[in-house]
Amino acid sequence: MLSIDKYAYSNRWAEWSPLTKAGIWLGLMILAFQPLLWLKFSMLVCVAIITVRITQVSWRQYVKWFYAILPFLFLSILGIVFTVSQQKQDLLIACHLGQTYFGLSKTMLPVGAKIGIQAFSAIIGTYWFALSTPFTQIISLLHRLHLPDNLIEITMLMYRFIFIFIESCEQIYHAQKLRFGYDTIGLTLHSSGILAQMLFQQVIVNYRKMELALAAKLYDGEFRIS
Amino acid sequence: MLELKNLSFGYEPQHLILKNISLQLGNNHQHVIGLIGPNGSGKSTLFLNLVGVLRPTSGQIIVDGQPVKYHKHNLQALRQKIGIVFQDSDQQLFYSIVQDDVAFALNNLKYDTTEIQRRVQEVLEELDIWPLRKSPIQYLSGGQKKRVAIAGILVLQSEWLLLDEPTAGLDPDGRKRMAQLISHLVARGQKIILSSHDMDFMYDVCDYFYLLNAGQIIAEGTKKTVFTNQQLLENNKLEQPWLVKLHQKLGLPLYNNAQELFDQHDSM
Amino acid sequence: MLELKNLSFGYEPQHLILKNISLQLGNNHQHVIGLIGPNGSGKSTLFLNLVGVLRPTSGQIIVDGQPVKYHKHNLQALRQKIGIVFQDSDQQLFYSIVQDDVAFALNNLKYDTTEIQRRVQEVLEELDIWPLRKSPIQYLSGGQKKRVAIAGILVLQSEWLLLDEPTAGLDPDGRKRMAQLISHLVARGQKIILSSHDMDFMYDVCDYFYLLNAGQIIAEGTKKTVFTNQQLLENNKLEQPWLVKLHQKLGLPLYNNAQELFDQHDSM
Amino acid sequence: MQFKKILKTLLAITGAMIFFLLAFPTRVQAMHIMEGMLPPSWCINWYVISAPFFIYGLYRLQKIIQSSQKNAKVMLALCGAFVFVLSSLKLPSVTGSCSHPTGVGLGTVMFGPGVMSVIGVIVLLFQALLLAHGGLTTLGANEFSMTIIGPIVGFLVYKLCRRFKVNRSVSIFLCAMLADWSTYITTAFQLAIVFPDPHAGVMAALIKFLGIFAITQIPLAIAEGLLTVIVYNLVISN
Repeated sequence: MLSIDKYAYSNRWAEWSPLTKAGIWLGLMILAFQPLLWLKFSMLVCVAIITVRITQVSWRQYVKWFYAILPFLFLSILGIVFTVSQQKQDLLIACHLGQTYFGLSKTMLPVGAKIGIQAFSAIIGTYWFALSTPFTQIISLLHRLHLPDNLIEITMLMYRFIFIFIESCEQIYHAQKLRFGYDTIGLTLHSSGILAQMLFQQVIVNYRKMELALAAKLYDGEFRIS
Repeated sequence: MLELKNLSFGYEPQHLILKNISLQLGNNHQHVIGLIGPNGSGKSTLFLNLVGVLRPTSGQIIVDGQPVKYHKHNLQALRQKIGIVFQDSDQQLFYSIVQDDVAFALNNLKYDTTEIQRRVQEVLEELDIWPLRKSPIQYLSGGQKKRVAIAGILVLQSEWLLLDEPTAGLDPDGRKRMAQLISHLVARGQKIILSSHDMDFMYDVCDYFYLLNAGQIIAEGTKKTVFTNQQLLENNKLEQPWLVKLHQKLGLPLYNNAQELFDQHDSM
Repeated sequence: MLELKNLSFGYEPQHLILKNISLQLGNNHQHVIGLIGPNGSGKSTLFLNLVGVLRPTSGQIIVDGQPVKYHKHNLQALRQKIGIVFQDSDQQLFYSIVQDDVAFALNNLKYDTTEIQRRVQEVLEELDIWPLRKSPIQYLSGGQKKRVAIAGILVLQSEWLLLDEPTAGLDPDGRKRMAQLISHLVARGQKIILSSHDMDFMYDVCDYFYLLNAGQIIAEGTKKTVFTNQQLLENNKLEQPWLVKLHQKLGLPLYNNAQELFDQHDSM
Repeated sequence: MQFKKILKTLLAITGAMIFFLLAFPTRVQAMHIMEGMLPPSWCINWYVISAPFFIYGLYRLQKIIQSSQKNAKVMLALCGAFVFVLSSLKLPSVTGSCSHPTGVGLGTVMFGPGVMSVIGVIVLLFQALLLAHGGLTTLGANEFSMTIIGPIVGFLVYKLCRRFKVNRSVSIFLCAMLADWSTYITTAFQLAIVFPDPHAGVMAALIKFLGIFAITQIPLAIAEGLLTVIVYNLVISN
């Protein structure tokens, strides 16, 4: 499920210093936000190619990661360019309702396009960062940013525990599905409720077992992070 | 009959977990089919492909001559034909009371109440857990939970039953009772596919074997063919059951199970 | 030396899980002590009492002549003397990278960095997982996680090591490697207490046994005394290891482990 | 029994909404503002606006860790991991495609809004880096909508409902649903301020974005509300 995490550990730049990578990410963001369209565009293409090369992810899988966010991007841009006007000449593809016209705003279309390209290049930059930086390096980055220890410790533990929960989540989900628990919308809601409740029980079960392990490892209230 | 034709599967196409697997399950002489292989060899992935949770990257699964289709309706039919019980009972028991949980699948299929009650009673009696029907699941032992999980699938009366590591976490008594349960189910016509790391258990219980390693079927055959090949087992990080070791190293006859060996000796 | 004197334990005083247990662990001839008993007999509860996580309802635990006290300071000392590895690896690994997790206990004791590094390297090499030191834990196999969990306790260099079901979920190869690891640790002086449902494994590995059922010590003794008593084992829902069965039913000599039997035969 | 009636009505409404949505070919998702959508100045603004709440959350966290036993960190991290997994759960076919509950409602009921603002930020960080949802530059904006406004609204609604002696299940339903929904209303606001309509200004833009986000999220918010009630009742009954 968390395939990005796997690539982050196995890519060719995994060993690079996290500070360097954070610096490059910042640079990429600046490139994405600067005004020159051609520069955004060439950065987008270069970084995408680099990402695929260093992670050796298939292009198909790489494109798949965009599926989830494309509708949102599309809707947002639609929200930017769609408008109402009294004058037909302001609009592209205008249709009228009484005296007002609906359609795509001529002045906003370039803005929408610019935002689209900008968002795309920024996303590609962040994907590069996510795909090339193991999460343990992110933790050490947070440490260097001098964020509070409690926050970093909880982040680190959460990262470890997520994998435990995802595994049981998948197992429960499969078992429910194979017993027809997701066949209708009503059943889906009901089964999801049971799934969430069972996961919540695991919070308690895991906690009890971890308490014992912490005692055995002489835990004194602090998870040291180097 | 279940048939896999050149089945390959991988979450990403360049990393296949199952590689070009072809096999036929359910020929006449096969009642309990054993799937053996070291950790990470792809046994569970193969099971998930068989019940349609995972969709093969290439190749086909053919059930009774019909290729499996991945539409909702076809999958429903497939899952009534092939039931699966996973290793961890705790992740497949959804209600707090035994009989509610066993009825889950039938309720979802909208069977009528009397039929559900009838089937639940039948299965609970068959699995010897009728007295537990109103017990809270959290207080059951590992072996009892396992039985409830199996009951939850058996109510579907599916032709095939897949059991993933049925003896994991059981004590010697639970293990013995599991072997008895499997023979009982087979005797009344249930077809079973098993996977387990417990070679002695597998040797006792199964009558046909597939050896899986690194996503490929390395060998198949009766218990005698597969388990007498020591080199094969060692290469695949498996062990010989002790009955086979006795046969090969001490020159005893090859018995089908421990009972046979000791009966033989008692009668002498 | 560990001694339990009339130890009883129950979460509620009227429902005792351990009942008046007295035993001495660590006499000269005992290196690997096996604790056997059916599910729910109290093995894990006994372990938790031994490491001071649970406090006896009555009775005492005596370590090297000193009764255990339940102050923070004394408990810390106790847990440096007796390390415990639980059955589920996932719930005892807190860091994402192997070497960080193994160093955890030493960090808690505020050892200095070079000493920590030295000990971590030593233990990882001993357990044969040095190449994994920088691997993320979530992608390790069950057997590898188990080793990391053991390493996390071994760094404490405690005199005693308690292992709860060390072979649970391992494949035959993992099981074999676990047996080798235990003999290796014993050879270098580690005292170990084991609990497991795998009678063949226990018979192979342990040299002294306690049989626990319903919270009481039913029997104790060397492998020969405990395991040749078939009636005793059956009454307590346990099974005889196959080496013992061969001895009793087929009249073979009683070998200490499978290797011995087959070596004997090869040399004949 | 009255509650069951309400539940049935709600299910009917959900059904109607789903039908309505299926008529449109949009995929509805739990939506965060994506990387690159907001200009740098607004990214910083939202970080600054969210900061006091985050710091207050840290202060609450500190209190909890100090006051209860030393294992509180592990408990908080377990709960956080639970919220993350819940928020990455796909609820297939609730809206004809996939949706993700935010888990905010449940988190709020569990910890109160203070701690939720910290846990929420970590969840957002994980979503950005492990799931490729949301973004790092927009983390401040998403934090504001998802882990500040959402929980505060949810918390107030819950308190208000309890004050007026509303049935507990209904209170939880409203809490979770409105926590979810207000998150997306806030998102609409955040986009409207940055991208005003060329002809009618910010207000018109707000109406547009509300139309897009707030309305499409209604069924998801209702589903999340129902889910939270189911979970809550299951937890209570055990």
